[in-house]
Amino acid sequence: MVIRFAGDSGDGMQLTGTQFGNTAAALGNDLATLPDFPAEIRAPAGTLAGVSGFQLQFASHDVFTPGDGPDVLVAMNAAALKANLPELKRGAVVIANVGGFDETNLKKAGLASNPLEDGSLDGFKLYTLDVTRLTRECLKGSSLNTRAIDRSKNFFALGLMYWMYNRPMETTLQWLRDRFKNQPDVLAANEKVLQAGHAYGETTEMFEVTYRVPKAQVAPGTYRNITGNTALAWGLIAASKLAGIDLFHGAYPITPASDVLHELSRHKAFGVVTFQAEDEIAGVAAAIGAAFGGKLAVTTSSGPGIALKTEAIGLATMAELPLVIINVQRGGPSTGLPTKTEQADLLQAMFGRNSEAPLPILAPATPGDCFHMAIEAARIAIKYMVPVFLLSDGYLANGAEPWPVPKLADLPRIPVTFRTDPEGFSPYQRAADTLARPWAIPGTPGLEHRIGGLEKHEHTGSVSYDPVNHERMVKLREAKVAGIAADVPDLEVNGDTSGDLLVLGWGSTYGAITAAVSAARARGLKVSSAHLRHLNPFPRNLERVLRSYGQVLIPELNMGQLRLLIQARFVLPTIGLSKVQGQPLKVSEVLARIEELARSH
Amino acid sequence: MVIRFAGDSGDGMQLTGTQFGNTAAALGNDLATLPDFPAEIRAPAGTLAGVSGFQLQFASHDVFTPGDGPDVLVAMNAAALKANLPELKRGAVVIANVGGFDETNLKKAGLASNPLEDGSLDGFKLYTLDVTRLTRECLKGSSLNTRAIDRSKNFFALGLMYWMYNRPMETTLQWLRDRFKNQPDVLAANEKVLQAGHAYGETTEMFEVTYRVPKAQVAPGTYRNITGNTALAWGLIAASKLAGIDLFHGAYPITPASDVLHELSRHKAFGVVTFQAEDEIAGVAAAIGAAFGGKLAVTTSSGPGIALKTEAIGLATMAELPLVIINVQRGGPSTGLPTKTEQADLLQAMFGRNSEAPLPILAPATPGDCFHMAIEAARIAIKYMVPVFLLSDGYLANGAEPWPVPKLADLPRIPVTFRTDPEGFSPYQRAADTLARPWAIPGTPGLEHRIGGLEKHEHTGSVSYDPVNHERMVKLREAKVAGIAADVPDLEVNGDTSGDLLVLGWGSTYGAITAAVSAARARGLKVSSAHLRHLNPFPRNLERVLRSYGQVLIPELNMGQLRLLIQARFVLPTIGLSKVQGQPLKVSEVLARIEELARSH
Amino acid sequence: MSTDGARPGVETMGGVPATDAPKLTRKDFDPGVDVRWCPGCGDYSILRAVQNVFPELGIPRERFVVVSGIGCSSRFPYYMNTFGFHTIHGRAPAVATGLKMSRPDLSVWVVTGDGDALSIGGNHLIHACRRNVDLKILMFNNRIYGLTKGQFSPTSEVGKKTKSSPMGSVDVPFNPLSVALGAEASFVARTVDVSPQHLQAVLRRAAAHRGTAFVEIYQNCTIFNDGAFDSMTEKANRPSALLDLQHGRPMVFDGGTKGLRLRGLDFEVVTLGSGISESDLCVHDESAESPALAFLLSRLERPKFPVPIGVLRAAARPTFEEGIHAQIDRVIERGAGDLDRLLGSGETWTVE
Amino acid sequence: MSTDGARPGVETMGGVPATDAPKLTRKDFDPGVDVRWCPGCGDYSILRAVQNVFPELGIPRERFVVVSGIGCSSRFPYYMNTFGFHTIHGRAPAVATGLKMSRPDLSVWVVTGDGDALSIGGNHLIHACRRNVDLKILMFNNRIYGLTKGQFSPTSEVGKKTKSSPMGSVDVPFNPLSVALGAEASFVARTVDVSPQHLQAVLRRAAAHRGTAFVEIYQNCTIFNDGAFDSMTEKANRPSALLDLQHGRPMVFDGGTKGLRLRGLDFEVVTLGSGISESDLCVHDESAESPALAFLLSRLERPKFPVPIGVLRAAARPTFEEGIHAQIDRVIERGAGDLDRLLGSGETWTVE
Ligand SMILES: Cc1ncc(C[n+]2csc(CCOP(=O)(O)OP(=O)(O)O)c2C)c(N)n1
Ligand SMILES: Cc1ncc(C[n+]2csc(CCOP(=O)(O)OP(=O)(O)O)c2C)c(N)n1
Ligand code: SF4
Ligand code: SF4
Ligand SMILES: [Mg+2]
Ligand SMILES: [Mg+2]
Repeated sequence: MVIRFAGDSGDGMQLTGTQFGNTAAALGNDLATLPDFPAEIRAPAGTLAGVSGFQLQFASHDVFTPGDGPDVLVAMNAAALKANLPELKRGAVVIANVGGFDETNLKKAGLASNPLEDGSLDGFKLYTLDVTRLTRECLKGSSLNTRAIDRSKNFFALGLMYWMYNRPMETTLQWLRDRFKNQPDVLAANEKVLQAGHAYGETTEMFEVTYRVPKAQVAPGTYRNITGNTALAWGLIAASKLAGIDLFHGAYPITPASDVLHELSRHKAFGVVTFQAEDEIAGVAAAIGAAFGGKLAVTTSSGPGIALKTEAIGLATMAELPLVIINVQRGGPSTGLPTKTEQADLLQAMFGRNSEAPLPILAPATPGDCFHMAIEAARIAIKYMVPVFLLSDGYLANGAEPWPVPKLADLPRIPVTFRTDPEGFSPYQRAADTLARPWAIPGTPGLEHRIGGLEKHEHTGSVSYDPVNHERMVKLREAKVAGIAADVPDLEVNGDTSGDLLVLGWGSTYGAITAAVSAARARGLKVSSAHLRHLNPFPRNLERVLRSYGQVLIPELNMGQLRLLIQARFVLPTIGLSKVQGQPLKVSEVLARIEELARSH
Repeated sequence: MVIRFAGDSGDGMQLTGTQFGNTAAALGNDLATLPDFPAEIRAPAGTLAGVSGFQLQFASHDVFTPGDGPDVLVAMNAAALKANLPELKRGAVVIANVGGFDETNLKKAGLASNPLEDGSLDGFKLYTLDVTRLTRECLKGSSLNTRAIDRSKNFFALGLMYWMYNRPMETTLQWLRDRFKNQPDVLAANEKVLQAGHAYGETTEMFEVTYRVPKAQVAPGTYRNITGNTALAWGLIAASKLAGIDLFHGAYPITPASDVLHELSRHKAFGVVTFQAEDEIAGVAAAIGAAFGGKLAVTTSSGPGIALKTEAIGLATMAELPLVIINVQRGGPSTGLPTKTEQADLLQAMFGRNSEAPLPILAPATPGDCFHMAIEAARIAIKYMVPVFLLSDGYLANGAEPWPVPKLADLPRIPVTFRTDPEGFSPYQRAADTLARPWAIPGTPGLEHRIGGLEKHEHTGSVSYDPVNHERMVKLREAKVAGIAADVPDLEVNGDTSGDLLVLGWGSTYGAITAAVSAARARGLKVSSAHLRHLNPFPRNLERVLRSYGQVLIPELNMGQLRLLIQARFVLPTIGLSKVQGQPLKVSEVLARIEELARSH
Repeated sequence: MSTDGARPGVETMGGVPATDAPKLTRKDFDPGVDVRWCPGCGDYSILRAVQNVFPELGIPRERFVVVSGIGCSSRFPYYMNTFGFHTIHGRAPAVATGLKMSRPDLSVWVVTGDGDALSIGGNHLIHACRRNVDLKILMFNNRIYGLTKGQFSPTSEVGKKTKSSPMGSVDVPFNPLSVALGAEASFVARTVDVSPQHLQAVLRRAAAHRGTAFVEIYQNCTIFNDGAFDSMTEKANRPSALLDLQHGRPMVFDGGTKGLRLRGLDFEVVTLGSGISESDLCVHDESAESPALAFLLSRLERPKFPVPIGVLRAAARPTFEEGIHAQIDRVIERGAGDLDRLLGSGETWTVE
Repeated sequence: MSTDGARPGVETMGGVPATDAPKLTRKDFDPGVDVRWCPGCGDYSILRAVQNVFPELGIPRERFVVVSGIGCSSRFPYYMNTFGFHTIHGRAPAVATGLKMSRPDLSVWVVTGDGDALSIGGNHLIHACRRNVDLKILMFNNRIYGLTKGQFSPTSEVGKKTKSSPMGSVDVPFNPLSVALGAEASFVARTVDVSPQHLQAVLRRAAAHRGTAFVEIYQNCTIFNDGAFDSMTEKANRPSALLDLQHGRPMVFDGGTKGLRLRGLDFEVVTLGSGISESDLCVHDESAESPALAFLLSRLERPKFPVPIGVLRAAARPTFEEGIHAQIDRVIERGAGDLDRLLGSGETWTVE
């Protein structure tokens, strides 16, 4: 069941959606959510640019995505309806607030006639009610002014949806009581409106159906909703705990990565040092300084900011210092579509530095996975003394999913050894297994040494212009990164381990791909899927997996970047499915392509 | 015939080599030269770090490289001998200045015993003479002080080599007269020493052989020696003339690209504006501003500086402005080996920007080719309204070759059309053939418009967050670059158009590959070679060429970057030959690999 | 059309040739698109002021270029019916430098925010100032990052609580005018969004200056830093809180009842009357060769002092692009470049 | 070993805890490698001075870190037997900021050139100054790009002929001390390579300061800008060309025969005797809250004035890292973070 709340930026749609999601989750449904808000801070009210939406899918079975198009659309005004109409499933339910469809609203939305009346909604199930007026009436005599009253109309819609889906209102009522404990008027008003919405559903005979979505089969345990950016921040804090060293975060604000900085800066209790630098270069440079000093050093940004960091990342590669670089990818190129999602920085992460500067690349698959991949990135960075790229994106960053809350005790420690023994110390003498050089931090007597960006002698680390040494160092740096493959879990296949088609993905397309493949398998197609969380080096079994299927389809939110790497590496033809619209991948898009391939087979 | 002059940085080896080359060239030999000097400004005299060398190959047939190892080494001191010994061909002639092999010299060179005496040179043909003493004697009574006298000892060596190779001294004498016209003492001294060196060869009976290298079969015309960096600068000036618009050059000094800035700043007579910016970002940003203003805009740098420019290059991609970006590649990663050569920034040029930001990439094959490729880069940038990457490297930059001097009249014009008609103007309306948007420069009445880094509407160019428009624009930008293939000459094959092996190269490895393939063909192997000067898009016939051979070998001064692109694009297995030593490729290295492949075939 | 500045002869506005083309009006500079700032944002009044001043300058519309970086403020070019370039974060002064160097005939305006100009773009700003490129740099100072939703900026006060500084920021802010003066700026001024008359007067002065004109504009961000300047810019506070500098005039404020006197290198606030007259006050000299007075003025802060607005410094100095083009012109006068001559220069040889 | 600054109790040098470990000597700081600067380069004497001063500071050798950018000067760390980081061009202050923020127990020195610090690295420099990170920034000013073989730098004089400015550069140079002062620097000093005593004294003062200490060192580049400072630093010229500032003392030079007097905001050179005594002279106050005096001093140039050397400004201000760690300490005092509590905070639900 996919519901989308849509209204003006000021209409509180994000809040409404979040509340509905929390209630569904608390009842044991599986769910996924997707907020979608305008690029402008305050876009003009009532216009298309100002439309804010929140979509969620919840079900009694595994939910992998927030859903392709809504089954139910709640449209608070004309612009919200217009903006969302193209996405609506045929036959979907539209609940429209007629109070948002007056002359002015229509004009602001650029509509010549009223879609509620002109037949635009033929083929959909339309319910109209005047939420604005109903809310005002409900609060007649309240001490609040009209603006404040109007602001609570989203709770009317929420109450109505709770009725429709047989959800209890306790979670939201409790939230209201916490939130407005110092504003009794507002609390009372919102409670009243919420209940009025519910009652409206119950008493009018307008709606023929209500829905019952039973609990999902989820593993027992404690759950919470978490967004990707929060999960990244918490994962970094966890990694710092697990490694027993403090976290240093150097960053410059940029959408959609800023929230990682915001979240981390709230957690000084964990000894986290956040540094809002003067620019991205200073952010990564400071992190490199902190890494030299023995801290868990992290820098976060998005496309344009990552571009600025590339010279310094090269330094970290040469200095062989542990560093976690997080790119919360957004639409590009250049400033592009700052608030939209995309997966188009993979090749930048691989190759966006001068000369041969390989480094490990990881990508989380879901919002909750961001937590674990942040820890994994830190683990690899420290164990191998290497900068590590972690590629999230705008969809993971702001999307949420129910997430089994892990316990610190269950998470694996990250061993950290600072070199202390001056005997036989040499800054570039490598461990035999990992090829990591020692982490020899300032303050350690007898380990005084110099590092830098010039090529170094293989063992001593002193500057060397020797041709053969240079080639050895280039190969050593490559071998070190390649060797991490032995420390990376094998790629798991969802479905049979051989067949007609493998759908290979990475990053935030996990949900859409998994759901589509499950659906295709249910229809009898010999399709499996696999999802890469380690993009460099690839898991060791990747080639074997790829060669076990007749064809390989690689859906990506770019023009075929993983595809390029796979074809180059394995000299193996693949089929691409590129979507570059600033929007997440849809289940139906993947499914359609799978079926098409099956037919032409 | 390969000669290497080697001595201390202060010994004037660069000058000596250049003079010998000019003389050989003037006599109609084909030749190629390679200077090699220390990274330090003034490395300590007499040490290995201070060795400066100049190698040249000249012959009566086509010369493609400065040669793998010298046939004749002139070593002015112990360090110079030690540094060059590993490169020497078996049986080569060594002419050593014993004056540079005293105790102090040996110690500074880190030699325990004297290689002239300890058997180190068994297997070589050693001639010793005390150039230092001979020079001093020759100038006894001169008004110059000892330091100045010692400084002219390179002319003694040069005179000797002129005798040995039967070269007339007129070119050098003329040069001396020009150079020292205001220092008659120095002129007289140098002339005298040069002639003394020549006489020494003639009168002593030390040398059994002299050599005669007849004229090469070169096309008639006027020739000069030219280095890659000078050729780049002159090519840019020529492009500005051919386009009829002024040149704007924004750059920040960096080895080995600075000389392009230096050369351009000398040519204000052509209306060239050079801007030594505060950093590389300002350099490229200013060039973008100049491109917006209607100038032929260029920025030049090397690896670390290019890394800093990537965000701004993304802006140029989005703004669709003509811009030539020249990367004179050097050894990396990070600061790396600043004075050494490498070809490892190809993938950075391809992918080193956030999101999908394709742009054309060109690479000159020889120093002289830098001139023509600079014009080609400007042509494509202007015709397609696109930033263009041109990849030179340290070897091309400082290496020289005889170059047929072109005439302006023979060079193709570059048509420039500034939009002037406001009727129906829209900044992103594309030409049907090139997909180029109009160049509508400030100052043109009625064309006022805004551009920027946010995604734009397909036609109007105004900001658009529309998902489908975004995908269209991503594809349009890609199609525009891909479409340039139709405007790129087909790849030419050196040798038969099919066979067992194709050796595919790009950039400065041209000489080594061509010479090796010619040699292999002379030995009866079915080998051909082809050299890419357009790396994105590839020439249209590339795939057909590749598939016409049993195997494809791709030698590169990197870990296999072109190889990666070829394999990804054509899903075609290739064989790599990687050399990452900060040194140019050798003919023998390519030949050895060709023969190995032939044997295992 | 020609891309060369028709330098000689024509009357100029700043470094740009003016014309006697038909008079333009405010409407000519309004592209008629939706303006997307928040309701009540101070950027609106600055937009209006610029649209009012441009038509007065005698420069044809097509010779104006507005270049910006990234930020709420940097959306400005979209709302001006001139040539415009919304570049990347912090780089507008560099893009504008290249444009002005190659096109001295254009009137180039840079619009930037406190983060864009002083955080990521600090280096380009100070280099533009020292070079004295003929750019008009309008820095909208709202002491916050607006576009990225409210982090502290390099002009935010110590202790500022934002999403990225929940316990208050520790960073000591820049004084933007001190930064510009320390970087050899030839023109430095300050004005406020809420005073259209003053704003327009300062814009006119910036336009008339030859060289980099750095203008700090206090700008209210209603969403993330509302009221940041109220203590100075609210109508009732202005007389006592702002001191409007006038060249050659004693520094008086609060309706002429108070003034600034110099004691050594320190200013002090004095009340006029009771033995103190205007002749005791410090007299403003915006064109002093030394930036000392301007620097001292830039340090004055509330509540101890009134905050000076108006032109702190306007010193004559050759512009960068003049210097560049003078060299080129000098060489070309001796003979324009001949490509064939260049290619054939030095040692050549001929093979027959 | 612990990575936390042992802040309380211990006597400190600047912000760094000092010890009574065995006395170190100059030799302890010499790594015994070949030094690769050109013969006669001014960098040698600066190296010697630093190697002389470090052992005096009472800081154990392993707590020193020398961080540099790229340039001849930036090779410095290789020649110091301490921890060292030769980073990338212009970014040393940023790398050092991260290091010092996370390791307040270290004594962090930045070595940089005029190009490294003021051209590509200008932004990081000014932000370090305003934040007052406890870094000792030694800028070797040779008014040229040495390593890249002699282009003009942002401190080269107008008209400088170099490979990239064959007709003379057009750029107006920065005054490095003015830049630092305009950027709120709490410590600003100048010294010269050829005067080891003065150099060492200034280094000691920089070491003792808490916060960003910006030190400009005139440094002769024998190859590309030989003699740039001879008019000031040649032995014979020093008395009349340099004014050695002393806190609380009148500004005298030329063997005590001349001095500086303030007239309004302008300095003037006066000859002592004949009615003018030391009491008429300006008295140096390096610790004034206002940077005004230091700024005025930074403007003094040859030939009209002697060039001031010594400490222009040394004002007390909390350091950035103190502020950052005070917040963390304050929170941790109320209870260290509990990860399980964090992960389980807010709304959760349990599936049985
Ligand atoms: C390279 C890069 N880094 C970061 C950002 C994100 N960003 C956009 S605007 C901005 C700051 C805006 O603040 P300010 O310049 O004060 O402008 P305002 O919005 O307040 O007018 C930031 C950090 C970006 N777009 N590009
Ligand atoms: C990103 C980058 N740009 C440019 C360079 C080239 N480069 C190295 S040092 C330098 C300037 C050196 O001048 P300065 O800082 O004054 O140091 P000096 O050599 O004079 O001591 C330049 C331009 C580089 N290494 N990296
Ligand atoms: S966020 Fe602030 S600065 Fe930005 S438009 Fe809104 S009010 Fe203006
Ligand atoms: S080039 Fe100049 S600064 Fe560099 S080492 Fe030589 S003398 Fe010193
Ligand atoms: Mg701001
Ligand atoms: Mg320098």
